Amino acid sequence: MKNKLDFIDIMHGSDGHHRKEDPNSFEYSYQAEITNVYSLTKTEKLYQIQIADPKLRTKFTFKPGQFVMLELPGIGEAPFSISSSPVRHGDIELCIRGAGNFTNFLSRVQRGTKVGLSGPFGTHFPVEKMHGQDLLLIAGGLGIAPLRSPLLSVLENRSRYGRVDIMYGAKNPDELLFTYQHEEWRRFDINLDITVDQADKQWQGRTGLITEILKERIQESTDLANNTFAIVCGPPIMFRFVCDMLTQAGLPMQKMFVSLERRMHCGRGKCCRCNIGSTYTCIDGPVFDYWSVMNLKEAI
Amino acid sequence: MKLSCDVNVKHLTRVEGHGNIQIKIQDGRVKQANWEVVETPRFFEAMLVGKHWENAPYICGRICGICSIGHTLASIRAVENAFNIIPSTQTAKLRLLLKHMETLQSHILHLYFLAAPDFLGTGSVLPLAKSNPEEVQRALRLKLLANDACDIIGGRRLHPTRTVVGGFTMLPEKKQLDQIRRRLNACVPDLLAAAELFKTFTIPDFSRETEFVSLKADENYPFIGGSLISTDGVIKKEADYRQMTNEYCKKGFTSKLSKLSRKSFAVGALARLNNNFAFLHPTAQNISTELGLTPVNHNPYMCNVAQLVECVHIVFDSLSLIEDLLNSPWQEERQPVKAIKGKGVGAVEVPRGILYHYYEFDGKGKIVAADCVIPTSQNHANIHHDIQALAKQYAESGTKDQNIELLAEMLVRAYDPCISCSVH
Amino acid sequence: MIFKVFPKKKLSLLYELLAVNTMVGPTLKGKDRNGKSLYDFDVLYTFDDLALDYTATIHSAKRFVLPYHEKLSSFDINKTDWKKHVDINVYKPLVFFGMHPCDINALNKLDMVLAGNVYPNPYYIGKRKNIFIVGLDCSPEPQCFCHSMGTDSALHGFDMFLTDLGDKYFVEVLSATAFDFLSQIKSKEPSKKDHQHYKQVNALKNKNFATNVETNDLTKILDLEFDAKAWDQWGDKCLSCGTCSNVCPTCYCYGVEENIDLDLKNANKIRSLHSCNLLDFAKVSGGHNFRPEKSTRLKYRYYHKHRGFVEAFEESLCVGCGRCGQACLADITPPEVIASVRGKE
Amino acid sequence: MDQQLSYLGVPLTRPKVAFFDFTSCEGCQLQILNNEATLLDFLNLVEIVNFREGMSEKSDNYDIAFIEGSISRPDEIKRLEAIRHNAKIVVALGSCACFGGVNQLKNRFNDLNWVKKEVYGDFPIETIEVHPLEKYVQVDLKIYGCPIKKEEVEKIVTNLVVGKSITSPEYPVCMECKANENICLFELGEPCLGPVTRAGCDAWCTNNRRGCWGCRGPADVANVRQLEEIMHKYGFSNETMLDRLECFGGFASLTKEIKKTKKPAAKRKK
Ligand SMILES: Cc1cc2nc3c(=O)[nH]c(=O)nc-3n(C[C@H](O)[C@H](O)[C@H](O)COP(=O)(O)OP(=O)(O)OC[C@H]3O[C@@H](n4cnc5c(N)ncnc54)[C@H](O)[C@@H]3O)c2cc1C
Ligand code: SF4
Ligand code: SF4
Ligand code: SF4
Repeated sequence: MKNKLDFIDIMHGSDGHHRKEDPNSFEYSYQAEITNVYSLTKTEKLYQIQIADPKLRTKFTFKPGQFVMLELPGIGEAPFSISSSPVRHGDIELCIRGAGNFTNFLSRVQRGTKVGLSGPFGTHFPVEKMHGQDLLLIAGGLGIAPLRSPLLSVLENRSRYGRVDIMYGAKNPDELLFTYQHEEWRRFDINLDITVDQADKQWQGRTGLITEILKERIQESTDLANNTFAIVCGPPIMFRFVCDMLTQAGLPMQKMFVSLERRMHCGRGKCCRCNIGSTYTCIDGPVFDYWSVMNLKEAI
Repeated sequence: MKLSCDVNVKHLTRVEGHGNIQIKIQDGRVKQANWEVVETPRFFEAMLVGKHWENAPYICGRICGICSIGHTLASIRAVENAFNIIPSTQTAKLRLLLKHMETLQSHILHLYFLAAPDFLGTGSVLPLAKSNPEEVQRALRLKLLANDACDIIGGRRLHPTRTVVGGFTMLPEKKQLDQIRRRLNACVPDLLAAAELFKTFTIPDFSRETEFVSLKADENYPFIGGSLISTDGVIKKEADYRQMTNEYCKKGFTSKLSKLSRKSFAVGALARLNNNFAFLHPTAQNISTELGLTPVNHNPYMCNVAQLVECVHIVFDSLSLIEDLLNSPWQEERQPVKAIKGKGVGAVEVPRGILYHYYEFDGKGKIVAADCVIPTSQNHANIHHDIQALAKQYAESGTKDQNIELLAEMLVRAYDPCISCSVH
Repeated sequence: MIFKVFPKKKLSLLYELLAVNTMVGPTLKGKDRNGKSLYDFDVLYTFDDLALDYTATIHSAKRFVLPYHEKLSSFDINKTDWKKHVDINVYKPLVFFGMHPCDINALNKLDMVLAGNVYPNPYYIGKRKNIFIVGLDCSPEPQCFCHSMGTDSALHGFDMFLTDLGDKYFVEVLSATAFDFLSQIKSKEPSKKDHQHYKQVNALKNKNFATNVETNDLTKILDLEFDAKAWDQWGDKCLSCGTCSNVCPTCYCYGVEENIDLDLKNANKIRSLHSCNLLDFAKVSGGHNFRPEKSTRLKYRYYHKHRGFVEAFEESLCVGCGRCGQACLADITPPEVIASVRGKE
Repeated sequence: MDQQLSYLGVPLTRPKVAFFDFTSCEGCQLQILNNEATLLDFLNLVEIVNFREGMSEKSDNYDIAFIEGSISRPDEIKRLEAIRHNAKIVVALGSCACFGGVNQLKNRFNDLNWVKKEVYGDFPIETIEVHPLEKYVQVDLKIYGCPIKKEEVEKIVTNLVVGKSITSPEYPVCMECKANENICLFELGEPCLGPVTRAGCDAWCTNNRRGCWGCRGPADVANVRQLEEIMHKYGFSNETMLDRLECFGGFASLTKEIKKTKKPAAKRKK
């Protein structure tokens, strides 16, 4: 029958609109495995996730600040910032807080469980653009998860940057993440300041808000306006305070970077759930410079 | 050896609603033998007062979860009778088909899930599911078919959505009806196999002279409307149902009770069959005879068998109803309703017996008074007297007290009582 | 573009030729309480099912390319290992007979997002590529404002497009397949007079638009009026029911739900269209809701359609079909909302 | 059947489940038995230890208590409290348990004696104002509907076993109704509570061209004030709207407000 229309099989036919072999194609994912799980605090765990196929693993590259979608069948799929250094390619670390269905179930699975991984998605912290400049890396709470990737990247390329200050605050000592690495980060050429809002008996370090440390740092600074970049990760009220302080101190808004969070179902600019005003967090973000954030309606 | 025992069953299981059995026998003398109904009353008849007519079928369907379709249809019929609405033949056929499917699913539920475990000596259908999965699959298949048919015709198997005064909000697609027809045809062997299973069960040997009340057959085995009849020779019009039910209250029962020519009477599958045996489909009649059930049978345990026989009848009757429906084009589904001042009664045979709804309306279509008489409430007194007779029979002949407890439970279950419905 | 004409009575022949495929088109669904005909798109079994004189349909054509619920994938689970099966749920081509320009344009807009070069959506593309569209001209209904949105005529996105010239149809032919079908019914080249007639018909249509929306500088005005009182007033009325998005031919936001079978051996993932007017649209785990008020959600719908999309694709995500306003029980219509935000009640 | 349950390698426990009923039609329990196709899988997932409507064995050792029905007599309060004491999770099953259901319609007379007399005459009968479970004990989870949807129950049970959270849709029935491409009943001249009622039933009634009566109670945003306007616009009386709003008790707090301005339910003198 001539009048029967030709069926166009986009998945298998020559009209290969859809590149099946690309794991980032819509609804596809890399097969990956949880190779290790470390408990960091009561609610956060660090997951080492490795892409199963060694070839794809080396091909998987990302920039600090980008995120992946992680999937468990029947449980869910959710976005997470990559927490490890970009040199490790498809063998990544995610620092995840048990907050809902997916994240809570994830905290119960064993090593060796298969997961679906897609990404990397989204914009990144422009660490190359920051070469030669002083850096302020500021994290509050779980904000250290997205910050750890640029942080490690900076440490690995320490000589390319000027002065580096890391400021990290948590509510109390129990909630501090990556404590086992703090000593590593506290190098002669790095200023690491850790503060908690509320100390406990064992706590020897600083107590108080992160903005107090920042105030001291700003006072030491000579030329914030021209020689400094900042990456600020944390809850909106925290980065807003920090960024406003820095702005007042003269740091241009477009030299500060933040990572925003919105509800997401696809990570690929399709589900429309992550829009801020009318900007997609998954494609146009999650990393934005502060100037753009200030110009986005309902961003904070 | 003369029997002494103390049976105290609180909240009888595998029945719908809450009832207790108490039997006390000392040295072969029955001290006490009671059926008690402790269900919480819901006051549907009061709730309706002041409500607009369209609430009646919607709210009254919620009297019972098992026979919500029957209640809805009885309620609709009462409203239609009050407003002088005569349903079209198409509507009448669809309603009967819907009614049939509800009866089928309710009977199967009762036979397999509630009654059969007793005959098999288990506490529930679960062990049967392990030992005889095909039997259970067969029951599930029949139930699923009936339930799916209810969904297709009534919109929902429980608390139907499409049934309204005047007709239906929406009609099924013909191809859906055709599917039901095919599945009904395919289920005939399942039913015959069920009959075989029931042949292996020992029906307790007990009987008591009883008056049986049901709708009276004109041309067909009756389910919706018509006159009322009893084996003691009483015949009444639908509108005079009160002369048939004579409700009264009694201590120990939150439900009302009924009586007619004697101190109690029975309604249900056995009553229908006893009154209208000649109108059953021939295959159903044969099976009935094979299973030792011919009218008038006074063994209440035979109610189980009567239900099975009705299932067979229903399947064949449904097939011919579907045939008719498929052979004529769909007409308008719903007639307009105009409320007038008046009263109406709707009598419908639901799985457990004859059900009456009665409403009185003011000129604006508001309900002034309502009355619902439920089959199980008509049966309660009879159950009570059956238990007394049973206790007496076994007290004298002597049996173990577990036996008598089981026999009493089985007796109550044979009526397939819907207790929550009887206390509405 | 190639133009053809054929006599009206040949339409059923064209339909029959196409009907070896699954046919979809406008059909009569019943009458409303005032006796007005209600139409919707549905599968057609005979030519008589087709209601070509249809006014607007209640729902748009989007479900044929973007179903309300769609299974994205299923999983076989075996302890810590599992297998994922992806099925884009399209197996055969479909003929859509009688689509108005607004709906064709709506598909073109959906193409921009769903078939665009960032992560194209194969579920959509598979269906979209397998629809043969016969477009059909229309006459404006009171609620239509497609003229304002520039979507009253379709330039691409269909196979052939029919314009009613009284006793014949004037056809725009866009695909070779359409050309082949037309040659089977022996269509002719249009004459000068046909051209003339065609232009008249279109001119007449243009005159008949009763509703207009001023789109000049709308993106900027929306930003300027971000805090306008009007949003609260409309928000007060909104039922947060999502009806507007469901009937909208271009709303495509969705949510995903994962389900596990009772036997714990299989699972699946269902995508369901959502609406930005629903309460949980921007809720994240932990309970924070980025848009808890009715007014901010409603505002966002307009922002996405009339500002964000324009910014990204230089045209609005609204085709002016008027369906959302018709379907909204709270009588919230885009022309009124936009006028009030502009400050002209 | 008895082997250890697990999902994705995570060991799960089969919860011990009990079903109880209070003042109700027992239809919601029946819906569980109505799971013909999946009943056996369901039974593999949980261990049913108490189900009076379906089995004789009973035990007071259970994790999850599914409770149907509302509370309408003092002895029910005691029984309910005992169940709460035994159970780790109390699930209110259906509109009666969640809101009082149709049973609460008798409350609208504010006169229990009249109500008793209307049905039982002078025969003594015990009853109190009808209330949902929540009035007396803490309820951990609500499954809405009159009747409940079996698919919903299955999903909830699976989620409970796996440890996923259980949420009902926050949006109203219209969302599901429109996704099913129904013609709006208001257009057809029928009143409907779809715009304010919590979804999750997949528009069960409106799919069948029957207006929604609000059995699942109010959606998280229930714009009842706007509903009033809609009802008036389409020519329906306040009474028609109230009949529906008050039918299952879910809108009790809202109807009270609307009623304040209107006269109370008519009673008949006996
Ligand atoms: C770009 C980005 C990076 C993130 N990085 C991290 C990280 O490094 N570590 C971490 O612990 N968390 C991170 N989150 C938050 C994390 O995605 C949520 O905690 C997670 O989605 C919760 O999923 P759930 O299924 O456990 O919760 P549920 O509440 O059950 O959520 C159900 C679904 O809603 C969506 N959702 C809910 N909350 C969020 C949210 N906050 N963000 C996005 N989608 C959401 C998801 O699709 C999720 O599957 C990030 C979020 C974004 C957007
Ligand atoms: S705008 Fe109208 S249709 Fe849309 S969500 Fe609000 S009330 Fe519903
Ligand atoms: S029929 Fe009811 S639920 Fe459906 S759209 Fe209309 S109002 Fe909403
Ligand atoms: S449509 Fe309304 S009344 Fe019907 S089941 Fe759903 S919530 Fe209940």
